[in-house]
Amino acid sequence: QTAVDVPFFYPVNVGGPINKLIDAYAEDFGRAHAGTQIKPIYSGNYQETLVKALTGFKSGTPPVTAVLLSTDMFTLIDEEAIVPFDEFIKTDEDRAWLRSFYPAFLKNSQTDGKTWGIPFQRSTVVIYWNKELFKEAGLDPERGPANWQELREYAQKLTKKDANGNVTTWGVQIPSSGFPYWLFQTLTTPNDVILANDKGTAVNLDDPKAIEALEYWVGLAKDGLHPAGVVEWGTTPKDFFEKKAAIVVTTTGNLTNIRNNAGFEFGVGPIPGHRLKGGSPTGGGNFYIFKKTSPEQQQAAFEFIRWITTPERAAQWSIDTGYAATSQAAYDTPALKKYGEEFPPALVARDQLPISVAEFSTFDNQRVTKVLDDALQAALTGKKTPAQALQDAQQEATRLLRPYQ
Amino acid sequence: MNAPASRAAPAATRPSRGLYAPGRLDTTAAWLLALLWILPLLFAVWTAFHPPEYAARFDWRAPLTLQNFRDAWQAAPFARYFLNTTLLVIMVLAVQLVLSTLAAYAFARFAFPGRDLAFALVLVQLTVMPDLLLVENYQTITRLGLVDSIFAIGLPYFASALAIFLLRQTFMGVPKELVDAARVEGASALQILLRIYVPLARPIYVAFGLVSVSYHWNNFLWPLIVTNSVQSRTLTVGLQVFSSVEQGVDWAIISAATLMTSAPLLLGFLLFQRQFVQSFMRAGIK
Amino acid sequence: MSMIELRGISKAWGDAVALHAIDLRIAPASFCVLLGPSGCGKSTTLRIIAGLETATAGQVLIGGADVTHRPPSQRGIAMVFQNYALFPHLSVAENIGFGLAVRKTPKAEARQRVEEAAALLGLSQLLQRKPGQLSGGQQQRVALGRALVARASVCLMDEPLSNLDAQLRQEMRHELRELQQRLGLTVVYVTHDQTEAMSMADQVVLLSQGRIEQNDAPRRAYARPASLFAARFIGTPPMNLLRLDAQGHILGSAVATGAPAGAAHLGVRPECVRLAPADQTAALRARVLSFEYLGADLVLRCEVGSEALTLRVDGQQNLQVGDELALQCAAGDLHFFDATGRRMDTGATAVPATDTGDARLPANAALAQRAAA
Amino acid sequence: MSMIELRGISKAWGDAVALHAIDLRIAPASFCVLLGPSGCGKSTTLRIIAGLETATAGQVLIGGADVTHRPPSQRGIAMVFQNYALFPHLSVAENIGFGLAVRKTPKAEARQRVEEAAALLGLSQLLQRKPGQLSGGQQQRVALGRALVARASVCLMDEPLSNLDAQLRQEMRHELRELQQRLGLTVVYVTHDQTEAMSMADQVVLLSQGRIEQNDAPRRAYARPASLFAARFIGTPPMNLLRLDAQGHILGSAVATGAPAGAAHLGVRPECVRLAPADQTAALRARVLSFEYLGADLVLRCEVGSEALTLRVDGQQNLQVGDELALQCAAGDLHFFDATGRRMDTGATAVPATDTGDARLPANAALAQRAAA
Amino acid sequence: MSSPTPSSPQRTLTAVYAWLLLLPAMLILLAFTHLPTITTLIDSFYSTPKGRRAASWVGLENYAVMAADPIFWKALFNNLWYALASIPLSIGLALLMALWVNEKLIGRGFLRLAFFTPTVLPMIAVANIWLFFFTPQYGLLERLMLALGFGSHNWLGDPSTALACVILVAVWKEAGLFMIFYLAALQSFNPSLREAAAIEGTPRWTFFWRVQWPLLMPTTLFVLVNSVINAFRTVDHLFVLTRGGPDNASTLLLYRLYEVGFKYWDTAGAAALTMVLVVLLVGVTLLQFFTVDKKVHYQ
Ligand SMILES: Nc1ncnc2c1ncn2[C@@H]1O[C@H](COP(=O)(O)OP(=O)(O)OP(=O)(O)O)[C@@H](O)[C@H]1O
Ligand SMILES: Nc1ncnc2c1ncn2[C@@H]1O[C@H](COP(=O)(O)OP(=O)(O)OP(=O)(O)O)[C@@H](O)[C@H]1O
Ligand SMILES: [Mg+2]
Ligand SMILES: [Mg+2]
Repeated sequence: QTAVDVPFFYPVNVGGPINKLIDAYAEDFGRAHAGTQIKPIYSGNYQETLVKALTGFKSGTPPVTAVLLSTDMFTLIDEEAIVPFDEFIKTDEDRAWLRSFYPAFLKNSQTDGKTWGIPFQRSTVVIYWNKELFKEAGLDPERGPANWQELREYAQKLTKKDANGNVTTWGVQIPSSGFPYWLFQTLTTPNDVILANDKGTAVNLDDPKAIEALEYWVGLAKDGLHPAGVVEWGTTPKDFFEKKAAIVVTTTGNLTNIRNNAGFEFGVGPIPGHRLKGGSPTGGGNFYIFKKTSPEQQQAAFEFIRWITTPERAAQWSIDTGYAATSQAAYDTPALKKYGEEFPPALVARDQLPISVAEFSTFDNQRVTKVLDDALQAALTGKKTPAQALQDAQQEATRLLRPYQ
Repeated sequence: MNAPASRAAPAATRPSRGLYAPGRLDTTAAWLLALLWILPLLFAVWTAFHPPEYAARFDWRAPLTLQNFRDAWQAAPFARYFLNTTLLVIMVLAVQLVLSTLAAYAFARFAFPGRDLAFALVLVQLTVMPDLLLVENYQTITRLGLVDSIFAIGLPYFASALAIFLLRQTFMGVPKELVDAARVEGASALQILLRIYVPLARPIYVAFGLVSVSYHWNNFLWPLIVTNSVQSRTLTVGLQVFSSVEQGVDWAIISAATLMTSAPLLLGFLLFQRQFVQSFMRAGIK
Repeated sequence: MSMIELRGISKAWGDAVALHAIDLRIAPASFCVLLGPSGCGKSTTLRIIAGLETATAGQVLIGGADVTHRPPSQRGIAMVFQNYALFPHLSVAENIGFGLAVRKTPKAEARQRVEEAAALLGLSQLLQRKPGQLSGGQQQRVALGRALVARASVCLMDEPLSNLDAQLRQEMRHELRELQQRLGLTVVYVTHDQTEAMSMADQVVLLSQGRIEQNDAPRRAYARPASLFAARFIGTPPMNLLRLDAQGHILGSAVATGAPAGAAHLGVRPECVRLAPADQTAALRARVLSFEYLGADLVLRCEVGSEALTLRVDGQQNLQVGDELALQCAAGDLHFFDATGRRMDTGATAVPATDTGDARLPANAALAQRAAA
Repeated sequence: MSMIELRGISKAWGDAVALHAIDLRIAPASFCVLLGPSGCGKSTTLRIIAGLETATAGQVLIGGADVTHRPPSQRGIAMVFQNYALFPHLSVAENIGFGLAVRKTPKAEARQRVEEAAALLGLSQLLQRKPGQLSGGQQQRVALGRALVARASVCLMDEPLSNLDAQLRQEMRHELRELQQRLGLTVVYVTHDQTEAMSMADQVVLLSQGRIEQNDAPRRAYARPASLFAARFIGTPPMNLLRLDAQGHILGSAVATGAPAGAAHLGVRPECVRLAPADQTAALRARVLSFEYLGADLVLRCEVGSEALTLRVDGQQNLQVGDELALQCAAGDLHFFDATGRRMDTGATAVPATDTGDARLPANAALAQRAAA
Repeated sequence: MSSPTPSSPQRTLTAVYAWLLLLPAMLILLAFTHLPTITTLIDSFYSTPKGRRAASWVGLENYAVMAADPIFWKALFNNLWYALASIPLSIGLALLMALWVNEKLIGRGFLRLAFFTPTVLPMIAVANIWLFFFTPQYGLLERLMLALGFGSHNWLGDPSTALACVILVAVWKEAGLFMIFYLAALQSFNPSLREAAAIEGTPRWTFFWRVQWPLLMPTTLFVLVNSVINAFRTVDHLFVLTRGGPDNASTLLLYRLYEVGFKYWDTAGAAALTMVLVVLLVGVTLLQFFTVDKKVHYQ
């Protein structure tokens, strides 16, 4: 039997230790499956990994499998770069395995009745708050804001100014650089509006509820409770550590970082609700299997993916990295249960998952996303009113999506 | 450039002090600007040697630590990346110098049909840099079956229009008599190149080397795309590990990593500062 | 047999003709100087001999062999360039040994030959220096060393001294000439400095506009300039050339010169015009216009008729501008040229064709005697 | 009153002393040449006068005013640099007018002054050229023009002719000197070429190792060298310096010289040694070692005792190496120096301190007469 | 150049020899510059191939789409602003630095190092450090502004300042390299020129303006060409600092090209953009050579 090599593009994204974990998995798998060799290739962040994978694909040398953003699904389908998993899912066991993932995560992995990606390193957005500042402001440090109303009130109490009227601590901070659409979804989801259809062919950006959500966000900044302009994603945790922001909205992926570096007690809670009780977009990466590779390789990749997403491994992965586990079964493993008891914030993601939605994603994804991002930034920087911005974006996005309808 | 002809006036070595001597204002302004200029470096040094919580707080009593360097070092196989980068830089520079020398020599010394057209084609690369043609070049590299090798990172840069241009200028400035003298002595065309042109253009080689090394030491996108494995990754690609999207920026580690990766170049410049300046000086890029 | 022979060598760059069918023979172990003003074709001639330029027409023979189509390195020549063309990046030893290294002479032998040449030229102490650290004279000797070490019997030199200052130039003239004689070299030497030509040459080839104007031993060239051009070019201060009127008088004066019919110019060298003893009545009278003190000599510019006359007198003379002088001159020192500038030979001014004559003292004051007051 | 005066000017760079307390006065409208070998401090002195260097000690006075602490631009001087320091990007007119433009002279006036200067220097045709398109001599004149147009009465020149070829150098000497006299400039001129010094200077200041060796009119410097150094430095070919034994005989011979007690060297200029008439029995006998033909002159190197003697004779002499010559020399032409190299004055050799004496013809053959066979 | 005018067979030989010398470099250039450029040009007339949909001839449609795209125009104008601001700034500063470190200033070695350092630091890492500088409230720039009594400002998050910040980083990065070129030129000047000017009483500024500056023209041309190219090439810092935002306020052509090519996978659109960049750069360079070059050569 000839050995099967499975090049595996993996976005190193959370720093060094993770590639050691991945290497270990690859090795373990190789030991258990003689003749198959998983070759992890660390290829920068998500965007760079996609560039590498697609450039490779176009030149005839794609990876066999890769972890790429769940939102890249439509792009990859459009490029005809990936094969659906349905071909490999033959047994009932396989079907049960597929059903075990949280539906919120699968929303970004399935379209047109086919499964194109398998959730792996997934996250959602949560809020973090500084308990010390809560105490100083006379708020209950153990309870985060539950809805928009409370968020605004809390923020008012938490915002501090110096003698000159310069703000020294913002009440709340929602970053808006890089991928503002994702954080925007933390406002639209509780407001009961879904921005894109399942097929990825239509968007709903100018929905009054979406406009309302944006108005709320812009209003926070206008009222001096939230920094003006575009807020940098990369510095948001630091802003939190430096007590420049009392409440920050960011990914569960930041949990470990904040736990290690915050010099104070902090709370983690679900996204505040409005029309609905709450709700957040999911995010993060899925496994994909690429075309232009041999059937043996694809089969081997599939087995690897099945193997690595078993509840035990998913649980350990979640503990090691801070990512959300992808199935209820994983949260039910003793290891993760115990971890959840020791460190309850780790469970916030799980609790929020049932009401979570897919990350905004369409065909011609990046271009449509950029239209939305630009609109959001235009509104946040005061160049357009929220309504105007979103209406323009709706128009432009619709135009872009026309070929896919 | 034409060192032999420079019967430099004795006054050339004499600093005319007192004339337009920089005043106190100049000195102050120059120092202010210089401080401003290395502020990022100073900041990097500060954060690299202190625990992360002091990244934004400047407190003289902050404890010193090497932990950031340790963390940075462990975040990626930097030893290997150093090796790769060094190999890459040396290889690219070496090949660039050889190819550019040959080409510049052909341009400077021979009259042949198509010379001007060929030279114009070379100059095109001055403006149309390989960075613009990433996709096409990646396809070429794939077709050649070279993906994921240090060689592939360097290949598109092996012919440098800048080097050819500079060397051609220098070669044309070499006094004709030197070449005649060598011919009378029986030197062949290749010997003339190696024994006369090349040594005389040394300052240009050094100057170009500086530009090339700092460019390839820091080049990012292309190495990222053509490399897959630790065996061929370069330092900047390794550095990318730290600009995480998921987590915020950890300045302490990034600073440590920045210092670590640019230390060889900085040290090099510090040690050879005088030579560099003098080389450029004699290179007289004008 | 001649060591170097040029047969009908012409050279043109497009329309610009640099050399017009030059014929030249240079004897073995002789010192031949190509002399002439800037742009007359000296360097071109030399470079054609060296093989650095290809002649448009004609043949070059060296040592009897036709080398017209051989590259420079196969002509058995060595060359010293105007600004020495030392390789600035190589040490003195490496410069001298360059040709040996290029020709892959065994290391030990090359070292020995370099050291010999250095010793000969007094450069032994400087072998490790770079040209930039040498004085002009030392550089010159290195260039010479590079030529010598090749052991070529023909050495070509293109204005090798022109970059040196006066004092050094004088020293180097001696050294060069002595070396050439000691080693029995055939030297072809380009210069536009007639002093150099006079003091070093066995044979002076005076070029003008790509043609040979005169080709003679230095003394003969000095004593019998073949043309106005040669007369003007050789000698410092240059020969006085006084225009004559139809009667053979110096223009604007009544001074008769004994000129043959058709003479247009009278030439007389400054050092041949002497102050006549105060009592001599037949002396030529001239007024001092200006003078230049040169230590040993005083160069006077006087006026005779409408012509200027330069003469050289003892440096310790005390004279004022405006002084009236009485001058005299030997008949043998007068030269006449026709309207085309060609020399006219009169029986009286014939000098021996060879230079073996006895010391000749000026006997009669020809000019003064003929002068009609 | 002197135009320029240096009082106890010293200059040291760290430990290296370039000038040792120089005192110097230069008369208005005179041409002063600073002469000396390389590194003796000429340029340093000039640059201190210009204000381009600051003296370590001492005062500089120009036109009677103490300018020691004034910047160059306020000293009322102009300067011509060795390599001309022309601005390569400016035309000739702009180069000449540079200072005027800087000083905001009205355009019309500036133009006029530039044109005047150009006319004076024969540059009118070249005003629009760039320095790179000019010959060396023309560049030199532009540099001069730039100095002249400033109408400074003091003009400093640092080896302005050293980059020119011999012929051009000679022409420029004339031009410079004439211009200086016409405009009544005070010129301080640095050179290491004694011919230049002799031919141009009113006053020659001979420097050696940062000290003034001799400060005299050129004729006096030539006729009465103050030291061995001065004797060696001034004159081409240089003065013969023959060592004397304790008895005053030329070393290795029995030739008596009439030297005063304590004399260590006898100096005699080559042009002062003459061939004695063949019948003169008392002549000094010497053997010809070598000779150099210079057209007008022949320079002979002869042997007397263990000393070499150079002499200059008529160029048309025909002599062979090895010939025995009879020589003679006037007593007034002999110079004696003591063991420290200082000149020794004997009554016999005293010459008038001023140069107003009559033309002096050699009367007696001093050396030959005293020679004991 | 100095070779003798060769006869015909010799001439052929020379040509073969010369082309052999050129060959390796020309092959690389052809393979990685010229052929890709031509392919790009051809691609720009075809639609983007997607999966089964092969590329089809669309003529100038890609260009039309590009021209209709407001972000393209935004990027173009941003880039022009970027060039207009960064080129004079970096050249001016480089010149100033060179003039300073050409003199005997106290601590000249340190000054040279300080000015040169940014050139060798990897942009990808150093951009993060700059991010810290611009961070509102506790970033260094902010502290400075607060210390001086100004209010806090979101430098990178405000469309009116984002581009300026990006320009600042670019200037910081490249001024040091240009300084070296200027320094080299200044040091090769004949010191007598300065003395000659001093004797005329030339004020320092006049000396610079009338003498040094004109003599530096060739260097300036060289630096200018380089900085123009850099103005269209340096985008590394955008990836970290602003990603072209907010709302495209700081996007540049090459960054836009990257977006279109590697985010949208619209290779045809990217090809059209590439051609625009190529034409722009070649045009600007030629223009410079033809206009400035004439004034530059004084010899
Ligand atoms: N490569 C060339 N192309 C065209 N003309 C040339 C070339 N080389 C020399 N000439 C011309 O040929 C003539 C002779 O030049 P050559 O160099 O032999 O003069 P020269 O006697 O050596 O003068 P100089 O004393 O100035 O060196 C000149 O008129 C010169 O302009
Ligand atoms: N800047 C300096 N630093 C140290 N020593 C110097 C400096 N400038 C000149 N000197 C020394 O001062 C002495 C006199 O120098 P100066 O330039 O005046 O000589 P010079 O007579 O002009 O020589 P030359 O004929 O070679 O120009 C020399 O020994 C020289 O080495
Ligand atoms: Mg010549
Ligand atoms: Mg000097």
